[in-house]
Order: sequence, then C-alpha cells, then structure tokens
Amino acid sequence: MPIEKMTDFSITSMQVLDEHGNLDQELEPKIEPSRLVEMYRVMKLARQVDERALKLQRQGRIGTFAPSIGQEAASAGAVFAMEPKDWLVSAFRELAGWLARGMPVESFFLYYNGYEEANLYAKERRILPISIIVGSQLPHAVGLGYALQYRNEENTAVVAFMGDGATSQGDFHEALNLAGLWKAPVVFVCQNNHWAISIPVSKQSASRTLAQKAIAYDITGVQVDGNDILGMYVATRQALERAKNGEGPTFIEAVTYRTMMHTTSDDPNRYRSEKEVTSWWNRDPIPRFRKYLQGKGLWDEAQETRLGQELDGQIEQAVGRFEAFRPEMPDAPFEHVFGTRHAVIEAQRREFLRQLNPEDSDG
Amino acid sequence: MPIEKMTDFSITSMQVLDEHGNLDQELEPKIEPSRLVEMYRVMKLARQVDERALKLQRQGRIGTFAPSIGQEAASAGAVFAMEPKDWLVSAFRELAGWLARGMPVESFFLYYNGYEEANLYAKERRILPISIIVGSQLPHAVGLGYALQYRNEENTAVVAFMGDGATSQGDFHEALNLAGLWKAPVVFVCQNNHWAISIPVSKQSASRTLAQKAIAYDITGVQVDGNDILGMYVATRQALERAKNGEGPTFIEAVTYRTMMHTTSDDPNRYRSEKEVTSWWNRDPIPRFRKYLQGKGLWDEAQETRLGQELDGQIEQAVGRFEAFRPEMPDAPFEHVFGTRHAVIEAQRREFLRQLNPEDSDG
Amino acid sequence: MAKLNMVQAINLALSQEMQSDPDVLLMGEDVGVDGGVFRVTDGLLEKFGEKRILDTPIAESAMVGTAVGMALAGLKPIVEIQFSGFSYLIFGQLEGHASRYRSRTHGRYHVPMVVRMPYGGGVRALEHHSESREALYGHLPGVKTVIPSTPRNARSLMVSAIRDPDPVVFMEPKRSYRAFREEVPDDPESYPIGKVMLVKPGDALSVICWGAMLRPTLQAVERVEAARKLAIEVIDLLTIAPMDQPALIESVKKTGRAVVVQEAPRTLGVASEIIAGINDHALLYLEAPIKRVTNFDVVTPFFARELQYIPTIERIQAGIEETLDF
Amino acid sequence: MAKLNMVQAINLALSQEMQSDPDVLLMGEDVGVDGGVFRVTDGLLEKFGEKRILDTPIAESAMVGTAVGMALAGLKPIVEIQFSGFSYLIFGQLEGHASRYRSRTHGRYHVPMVVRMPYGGGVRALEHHSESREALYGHLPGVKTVIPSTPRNARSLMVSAIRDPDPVVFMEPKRSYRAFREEVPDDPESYPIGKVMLVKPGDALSVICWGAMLRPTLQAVERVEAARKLAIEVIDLLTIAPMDQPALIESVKKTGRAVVVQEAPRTLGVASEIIAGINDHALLYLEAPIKRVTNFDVVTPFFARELQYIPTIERIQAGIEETLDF
Ligand SMILES: Cc1ncc(C[n+]2csc(CCOP(=O)(O)OP(=O)(O)O)c2C)c(N)n1
Ligand SMILES: Cc1ncc(C[n+]2csc(CCOP(=O)(O)OP(=O)(O)O)c2C)c(N)n1
Ligand SMILES: [Mg+2]
Ligand SMILES: [Mg+2]
Repeated sequence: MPIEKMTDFSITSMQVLDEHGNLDQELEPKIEPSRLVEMYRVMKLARQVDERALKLQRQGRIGTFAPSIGQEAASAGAVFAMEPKDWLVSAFRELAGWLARGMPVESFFLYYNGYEEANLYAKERRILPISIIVGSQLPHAVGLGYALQYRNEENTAVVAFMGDGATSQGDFHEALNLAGLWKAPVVFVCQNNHWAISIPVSKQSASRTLAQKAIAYDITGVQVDGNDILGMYVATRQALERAKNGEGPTFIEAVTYRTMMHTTSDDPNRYRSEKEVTSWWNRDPIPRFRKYLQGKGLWDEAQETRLGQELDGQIEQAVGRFEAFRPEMPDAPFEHVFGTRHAVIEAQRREFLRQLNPEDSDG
Repeated sequence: MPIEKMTDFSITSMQVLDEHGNLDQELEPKIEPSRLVEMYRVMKLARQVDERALKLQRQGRIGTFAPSIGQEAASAGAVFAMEPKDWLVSAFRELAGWLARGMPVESFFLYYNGYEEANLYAKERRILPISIIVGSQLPHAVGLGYALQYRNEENTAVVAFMGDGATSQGDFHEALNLAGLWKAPVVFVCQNNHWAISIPVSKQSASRTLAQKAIAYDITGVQVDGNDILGMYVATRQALERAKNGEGPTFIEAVTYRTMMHTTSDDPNRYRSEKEVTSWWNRDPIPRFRKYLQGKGLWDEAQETRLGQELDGQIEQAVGRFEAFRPEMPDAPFEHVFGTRHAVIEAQRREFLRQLNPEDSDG
Repeated sequence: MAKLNMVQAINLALSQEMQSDPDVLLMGEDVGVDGGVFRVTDGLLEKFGEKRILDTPIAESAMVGTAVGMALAGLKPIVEIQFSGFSYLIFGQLEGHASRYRSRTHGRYHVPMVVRMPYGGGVRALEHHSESREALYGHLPGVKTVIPSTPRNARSLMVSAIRDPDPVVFMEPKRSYRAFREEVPDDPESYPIGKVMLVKPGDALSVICWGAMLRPTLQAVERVEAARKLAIEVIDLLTIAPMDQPALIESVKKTGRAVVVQEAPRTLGVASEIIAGINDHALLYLEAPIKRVTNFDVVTPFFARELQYIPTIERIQAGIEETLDF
Repeated sequence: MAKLNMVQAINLALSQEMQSDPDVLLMGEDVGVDGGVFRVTDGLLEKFGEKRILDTPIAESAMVGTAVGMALAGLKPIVEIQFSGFSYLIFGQLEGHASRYRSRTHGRYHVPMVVRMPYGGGVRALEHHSESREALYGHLPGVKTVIPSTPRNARSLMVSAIRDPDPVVFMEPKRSYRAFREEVPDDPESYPIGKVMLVKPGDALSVICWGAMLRPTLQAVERVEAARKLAIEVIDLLTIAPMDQPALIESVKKTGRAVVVQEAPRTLGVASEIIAGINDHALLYLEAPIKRVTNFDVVTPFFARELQYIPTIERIQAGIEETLDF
C-alpha cells in the first residue's frame, strides 16, 4: 500500500428559491400558507426594526448597534425550522431569528441602550442572548446539546449561530470537534456574510468553502443560499431531524451578505466597493420571498402596504415602551454578581449607594 | 442549482517500507549509504537514551520524563529531511528528531532534572525547545515561517511537531488556518501515537483520519506510516519542497504508537491492553529499518553489537557530564525575567540572596 | 470517620455529591478510565458511568465552554483542568461567560459550575506545573476562588462549591494531596465559601496563609512560639474571593501585627489585597508593617531551582520574627 | 511639534518606529485597509505595505502565538487586540510562552513584542468593551504592563515598548483617545518603562492614578486645592509592572497621605499593590489609611449603568477630602 486513498469527501450547495424567483419544486418544503406569511412578516419586521434603529442611533437615542439588513432569511429560515423546545444560541446578527422566536422588539432597543433588562425575556424562549466574543458561544451550544442527551429530552436540539469570522477562532474548532465526538444534537449555522468588519471571508481562511470545515470533524457540512429562506428552512429542518435522531451535528454555511455597515461605528466605504454591495441588493431575500408568496396567491400589493404600516405601528409602540423604561435598581450589578451574599460586596454596595445619594445615606 | 457538488477532497496514506520489510521501490528515496547508517544510528541512540533515562528515573537521578520509544522513525525521518537552516519546532516527544539535529544527550537529562540550562543549545540549531502546553507551539511555527518570508530567507522552512492530542486544541486550528492563509512554509508533523495519556485518538475526534483536518484549511494533508523512517523522510522532503517553493504548508499525520507509559508518572495498565501494545512492537521502526540496511549490505550483526556499545559509552559520558553539572546562579530567574533591570525586581533579588546566605548578607 | 488524604477527601466529596444530585457531572482529561492523573476521580467512572464522568479531548476552553452550556441548562458540571498551568486557556470562557451570565440576564440564567485544578509547586514537576496564580481568578468579578489546605476542609469546601449557584474555581494544592491525612466525617459536611478558618488563636501576631503554605506556616509558628513563649494566631484564608475581610480585620485589630504567607509571586498577589483591606479598616491598630513572605516576581524556574523560591519554614519564621521585633 | 490626540500620537510612534526599524511589523484585526476600528493604524498600510501591516482573521491566540514565533526569529511584532475584552484569549500564549522564553532559555531566546489594546469604560460601548483588567497582566512575571494617559506619554511609552527586548502589554485608555490634544514633539521621544511621572508636586497628599483616571483626578485635585489652599502631589503610574515603587514611597514619605484612583474593580487591583508596597516601606509615615477610589467588585454593567461605577470627579474628591480630614 505505498500510496493509498483513505477517504473521500465532497461538499454540496443547496438552493430552493433562486434570486430570480425560480423554485426547485422537489425541494420545496410543505409549509402552511399562514406560516409562510408569518415568515414573510418576520423578515419584514426585522428589516423595519433595523431601519428604525438606524434612525434612533443617529438621533442618539440608542448606542452603537449591528444591523442585519439583507441577512433576514438566514436566521429566520433556520429559526422557523425549530420547535419551541429547541434551544437557540445567538451570535449577534440574528434579529430576524430572534423575532421569529418571539423576542419583544423593545428588548432589541434596550440592549443597544445598555440595559441587561433586554435579556430578561430570553430564558423562557430557550434563547441564549447575544454573545459578542466571536465564536465563544459555540461550546455553549454543545453543552446545551449534551444536557439534552443527559436528560433524555427527546426530539430536542440546538441551533447555534455564528458569523464567518467565527470559523477562525479556536473555540469554533473545539466546539465542533466535541459536538462530533458526542454526536451532540446541534445545528451550527454560519452566516457567511462575506465580511468580518473590514476583513473579507477570503482573508479569514484559504478554504474554498466554509462548509468543508465540517470534514475535519466528520460531521455533515453543507452550503446553503442564505438569502433563500426556503433553502435555509429545508436545510435546517433536515439537520434538526438528523440531530434529533441521534445522527449528530451539522454545519450549515449560509451564504449571504452584510449589506450595511458592521455596526453603526463602522464605515464600509473604507474597505469595499458600492458595486459589490449593489450586486447583493439584487439578491435581497425579502422581495424574492414576496414573489414566491405572490406566485402562490398568498400576497398582493395591498397586503404589502398594510403590513408595512402595521409593523411600523408595532415598532412605534415598542419604541414607546423602550423610552418609557426606567430601570429600578442602580445597584443591580451588586444584586446579580452572585446568587449568594458576601460581606465585602455588600459593604461596597452600601458605599456605592451612599455615593449615589449622599444625602439619604445611613452611613 | 438546487443541490450542487462544490468541491471534492480525498486523503491518501503513504508507506515506503512496510512492517515486513517490503519496499516500494518507486517511492524509495535516494539517500547516501553513510546517511542511511546515520539515520539508523540516531534512532538507536534515541532508543538507548530513553532506556537509560528510564533507569535514571527509577533511581531518582532524573525527574518524571516522557519516553518516545517506538516513535523514533516519526521524528527522525522528518528531521533528516530538513536542512540546517530550517527551523524545528518541538512538542515533547521528538527525542530522535532532536538528536538528529545535534542536541547533546546531556541536555535531555538536564531538562528532566529541572534545569533551564538544558535549552542553551537550542537556538544555534534553530530548534524551539520543548513546548508542554499541548498545541501551543503551532502558532510559533507559523510565525517563524512568516519571518522567513518576511526576511526573504529562501529555501528555508519550518517543521513543527505535535501529538494527536494537539489536534483538539484551538491553537491547532488557528495556526493551521493562518498557515494556509499566509502560505507559510511550514510542515506540520502530527505524531498520532494513538494515545494522549489515557485518551485514545478515537476519543480526540470523530474524524476517521487526522490528516483530513487539513481540508478545513485547504492545505495538503497526508497520512504516513510513522514507523517507516523512509516514508517519513519522503513525505517531509516533499512537503518541505512545496513549502520552499511557495506552495504553502502541509499537514502530515504520522501514524505511530506510544509503546511506553505517557510519562514515568503514568500507569498505562489502567487504560489499555498488553495485547494492543504487543501488536505495535511488531511494527517497531528500528528492526524494520535494520532489515532494509541489511538488505542493502550496509549493516550486519557485528556492526549492530558495536553500535550498541558505542552508544552506551556515549550516553555514559553524557550522564557523567550531566551529573557533574553545577548550576552557577541560584538567582538566574532574576537575571532572566527581563532583559532590562528594574528596582522592585533587583530589591527582591537582594532579598532572595540574603535569605539563601544569611551570613554573607550585605543588608 | 476515616483518616483520608486530600485526594481521597475530594474524591469522597465528588462521589457523595454525585450520588445525591443527579445533575452533577464531571469532565476533564483522563478523569474517567484513568481516574485522573492524581487519581482524584478514581472509581467515579465505575460508579456513575460514562454519561456523568466524561473523558474529554485536550480542549480546555471548550471544556469550560460546554460546561457553561450544561450549567445554563440546569446541570452542575465539574470541570477538571489537569494542571492550573493550562487554565489560562479557559480565561476567555470564564471571564467572558461563566462569570457574566447571571449579571447579563439579571439572574435569569446562572452558571453553577466548579472548575477544579491542582496548582502549586514543590513536587518536582515540569514547566507549567508549579504556578500559584490564584490572584488572577480572584480579580474576576462573578467568580469565586477557593483553596483548601487540608483533607477535611478540601472535602467540605468542595461540597459547598458543588452546591454553590455560581462558578467556583477550586484550586487544589497538589503538594498537599498526599502529604498527610486527617479525620474526615463520613456524612457530607460543608464549609461556607467566603469564610476564613481560625486554625489557632493567638494575640501576639496574625499569620494569614492558604493552600500548601499552611503546613510550613504552622511549623514556623511553632518554632517561634516555642522560643518566645507567646501565642500567634493562624488564619487559613480558604476563600480567595470574595474575601472574608471582616475576619482578617478583627484578627489584626486584636494582634496589631500580621504576616501573610503566599506561594505566588509578590506583585499583585493575594497578600497585597489582604494588606490593602487591613489598611482600609485597621491601619491605626498596626504596630508594624504587615510582612509579605512570598515567592518573587520571576518566571517560575524549572524544578531544580523552584524550591528556593517558594516560602520555606525558615523564611516564614524570619518574617514572623522581624514583625514581632519591629 | 504638533497638537495631537492620543490616537494620532500612537500612530506617530508606530509609524516612526516602523520607518526606522525594518524588523517592526504590526498585525491585528482590521488594522490594515480599515486603519483599525479606532483608526490608530490609519495610513500605515499605505506606508508600509501588506507584508508589514497584516490584517488577520479573528484569532487572538494565534495572533500572539505567531507573534511569539516572529519575535523568536528576531522580528519585533506589534499585535493589536481590538478590545482588551478579547485579550483573555491570549492569556495562554502570553503566560505560557511570551513571558517565559527568555527565562526558559536563560536569555538565548527572548520575545520583543508589543501587545496593544484599547481598554476601559466610558464610551457607551457594548459588553466586553469597558473593562480595565491591567491587574491580570501586572501579575504575570516576564510581562511588562504599560498604560499611558496623555498623547505625549502614549507616544513616548510606545516608542519604549517597541524598543523593549521583552513582551509589553500596552493598554490604551480608549476614553482618552480623542478626549484632548497635547503637544507632541516631531522627533522620536521615549519615556522609560518602569518609571512613574510626577504630574504635579505637592506636600499635603499624594494621588496616584493611571490611564483614563488621570483627567478626573486632576479636576478633583484642582477643586480640593482651590477650596483648601494646599498642594497635592499627583503621580501618574504609567507602568503597572514592574512598578516604580521607590518613587511612590518617596512621595508618600513626603506627604504622609495617599489616595489611589483605579478604574478597575477593587479586589486584587493595582491599588492594592501600591498600598502593599507603601506598607512595606513607609508605613510609619502614614497619617491616614490610603484611600482606594475604585470601581466595585461587580461584573461590569452594560453601558447604561457603567458610568455610575467608574470613579468620578466627585468620588475622587470625596476620597481626597476624607483622607485629608482623617
Ligand atoms: C474574539 C473577538 N475578537 C474580536 C471581536 C471584535 N469584533 C466584533 S464583530 C467582529 C467581526 C465578526 O465577523 P463575523 O463573525 O463574520 O460576523 P459578522 O459581523 O459578519 O456578522 C469583530 C472582529 C470580537 N467581538 N470577538
Ligand atoms: C493544554 C494542555 N492540556 C493538558 C496538558 C497535560 N498533558 C500533557 S501531555 C498530554 C497528552 C498529550 O497527548 P498527545 O498530544 O497525543 O501527545 P503524546 O503525549 O501522545 O506524545 C496531556 C493531556 C498539557 N500539557 N497541555
Ligand atoms: Mg461576517
Ligand atoms: Mg498522542
């Protein structure tokens, strides 16, 4: 056996609905009409929340934030494939996915205005909130998956999001390796939006696809058109099924594009061309899916106009609630550093409160 | 394009001289007879040093150490493929490789007796000394490789060793990814000796081979019989050539076996069977290569006996030098914490020396 | 009641807590079949099976990272880091997530988790196997750092650590693993995290120490007491953070003199924090500077030189005498 | 001589040192085309090209790890960690290798390297973008930790850091990046690592601070001086470790009173080390406890509550007054 082929691998790419609205009927998922409309509604809501947030940010009413305009299908498609008892592990650009899972809109604004209270909603919905340290959330997903196995929670799995940049991190590798070993019921969804701030994906890795990174762990890897909500739905559904059947994790590379700045602190003109951005606007997931609904007779212009207004109204109310929010405890950090009380910390809490209100101090 | 194949990959395995002494003549490298004998000598030296060290350890004359008995071909084969100006980056089980590159035998003993002086020899030979933190040396190799490119040091590359356990570490992933991106002239040699202390390689990763991990970075990955010094030589030579030609890094999985305990503190009977170990003794790299030399008329019994004695003598002298070693500076740690002097540290140095010799203190 | 060494005592705590709480599980390199390189987890695989005793690949960051996920789902993972020298790889997960989930969600999520790690010098081990870097953990808000010193308190603190609702870094002085035995009650016993232990009362001076420094400290104290006929108070810190400052202050207010014995390098070590706390609340009671008997601000030497750097009985004794004579 | 802000001043240091020493190179996320998220490396790619200004993937550990390799080969890498909140990922490489190579080889190898990172709060940034954890670095032997406070000293300390033969963690107070300008000489100027700077002399009390705390400290001092007609000494620490203890001690011996202002949480912070050093060498000169004005031992809150936790002019002033009145 001087030179012998050991193993063969290949990576496939999937698309159900292409950018011109062409449908692959064999792959088309069977989804109820009302749910299809709901999927559309969530993408639109996400888009309008981002647009509103851009304005709020410019007016100084919220801080820096990360828009996900153009990526709505990638996270929404995956989340619509989930069941309520599945876990969602967040990176930070999954607005449509969170909304699909019922995040209150004001939580988004609260988060970007610097309040932990933004995250109060998350546990009930089995969501792990925004994880800023790139890639660091992936081991959590594997741990959650392990816990599901440990507790014999059947038919339950985890969907974990990340950006393309996360694939360069050590934690990505360690997490996927463990997931493979433990056959953890985890679906990793990598939103390859082509950029990590100013770094194009070609400078994250020499690998031709991100999907092929799954081979290192002998887990299923697949590339999906991330701007095709049906493709994302189908791929995630299949992966979740495998996960729930004990067939282990899947890595989905959702090919999409960050059409806006990284965050509102970023100026993408420094590093990429308008032309590139425009070419991706043509692949916008929202009009594409609208055409699909129209073709099915589920949608028309009037509904479109009405939805836009309805969502604006919903967002307006959320802004109202957000701006009416008054945090209760300035000393919340002391309350929540531990679940137990300790003398040094309580002494500091008193010191803190004294300094806040020097007059009504009790010493 | 509903479902489309994106990319294909395969992993090959190579062997030049099999465990029964059968040679693949096409792959046989052209190596001068004297150098072939030298390769044999180094493997034998490594074996005898390890055996001697086991005795010294039992007698309490050195501390815990990690033998590499049975793995001599993997590191020696790779190192014999190197040129003097190439860099060698160590893990900790490359005794034969270090000896091939001229490490004085007493350095080995000094290291395992707790003296930094063991490492004084390394820089001149472009060796990075033992790196204990599993996987942590791999980014260093990439940095050295980058430095070679930066300084236009032509025809120079880096060989970096690791164990199978290192493939689970984040640093492995980050290093190989960067090497791929930078097309760094680095040959990664993974000694898959089937065990990481008590963890079999099947519990390090679900991947069928370690070599396939290279696919994640689109770099060349190849499996080699690590007990076949000719196979290791050929694979490393080819990889070094590619590296020096600007074709980027290679990942070599050297399939071998740790026939002894992990370190002398370890008891392998707790976790593996004698039978498994015995089966690998049959693949011992040293007799296999001896047969090859004999077949070529380069070696006979008399030479074998003479070599054994000669090496024992050499080792004895090294033990003598090692045991005669008297460190000069108890305060070496103060001397070498920084290349500059600082008041707090010098004050502590005086305090340290005062406490060592309370009588001749100058206050 | 049996006489156990620290390895056995910790094993007892792990075993009993796992027995009584099915949510507790343990993971680490070589903790299963091998029973841990120090045998702390010996026999647990047989008792609790592969699902609860996980042999992991060499991936410290993901060990703690997956444990965070398990804890968020309501389990109580115990992670063994084989040696504290490899614990720097978990800093990202510890600082970034384990310590923060409670505060990030105002208590909705929390991370009950124990990270065990042998630490410290004196066992002729290789590079990275000798450090004492408890101060790094102690500085992280949201993390509790505990260091036992004897078999009995190792067991009772481990019980508390496992039951604690928050991440506890549990540093085990490996030099004391098998150095001596102590009676350890059969029934589970806990000792509160955040409290010192008064080892012996005294009025002439307070010595504060922790971990493997307790034994040489007691010997040094004995020597001084014998020679000088006075009583020295010895306090075992046990919890590095959150620190039991009130107890330390009370002691120093009584004695007016203190020595802190620390295995770690001096700068930014735990001794400094102890001194700062005393400065805050008991400066006027001090009759002498508080003496720090510590390692030095050098990279830990390989083991041939290591012992010269760790505080010895002689150095501790000299520190006590100097402080008494001040 | 130009009036520069700190971003420009550091940029000047980087640019001039790269100009004069071809072995210096710089790497990090977004440092090239984008010029760094704070624009500290703006224009360097154009000047020095892709070989010397490397945009890296998001892999902090390998950034420092490859820099170790480069340094061992004789280069002088500068690594930018985008925010100090991600620097915990480099602890393994820093503690395990960068800090040790000199000692491990008794000086045959050494690692000249600068790890730059913006740190600290007060800029309404997201989680992980506000911490001040200099104490963690300061506790690592073999690593120097430097924190500038003004454009001019940022420039001159950066020059020293780049020329230093050992790893320097260079923490840049991002709140001060664009807060004010200062005259910075055109020609390279260096300030020694390991030395404090006397900002203003005084005899009533010593205030010791660093980084972004310098400005509120000076304002608080001004208020107290105006109200009480006395002179307060202000010392800018600049180097966290190895610390310029002699200078601190000298000052406190003169004034007898001290306040330390620290942005970081209290426990095991740099203030504690300063106090411990003064305890060692100047206890008898103290007329009052040394006051720590610090953040608290809580997980850094999200930015809505953050500013309430960082020392303010008012808290510093109160700390000074309390210490004067003791
Ligand atoms: C470990 C770490 N390093 C650096 C950063 C700073 N940072 C925030 S987002 C980002 C880019 C992330 O890119 P990607 O993963 O592709 O996600 P995207 O922003 O494109 O959604 C970087 C570098 C971080 N958050 N975490
Ligand atoms: C990061 C890290 N974790 C744990 C250890 C403890 N340890 C030392 S060697 C070893 C096993 C290494 O296995 P492998 O990489 O296969 O090398 P081998 O010992 O088989 O040569 C372990 C876990 C370590 N040195 N570094
Ligand atoms: Mg991206
Ligand atoms: Mg191995």
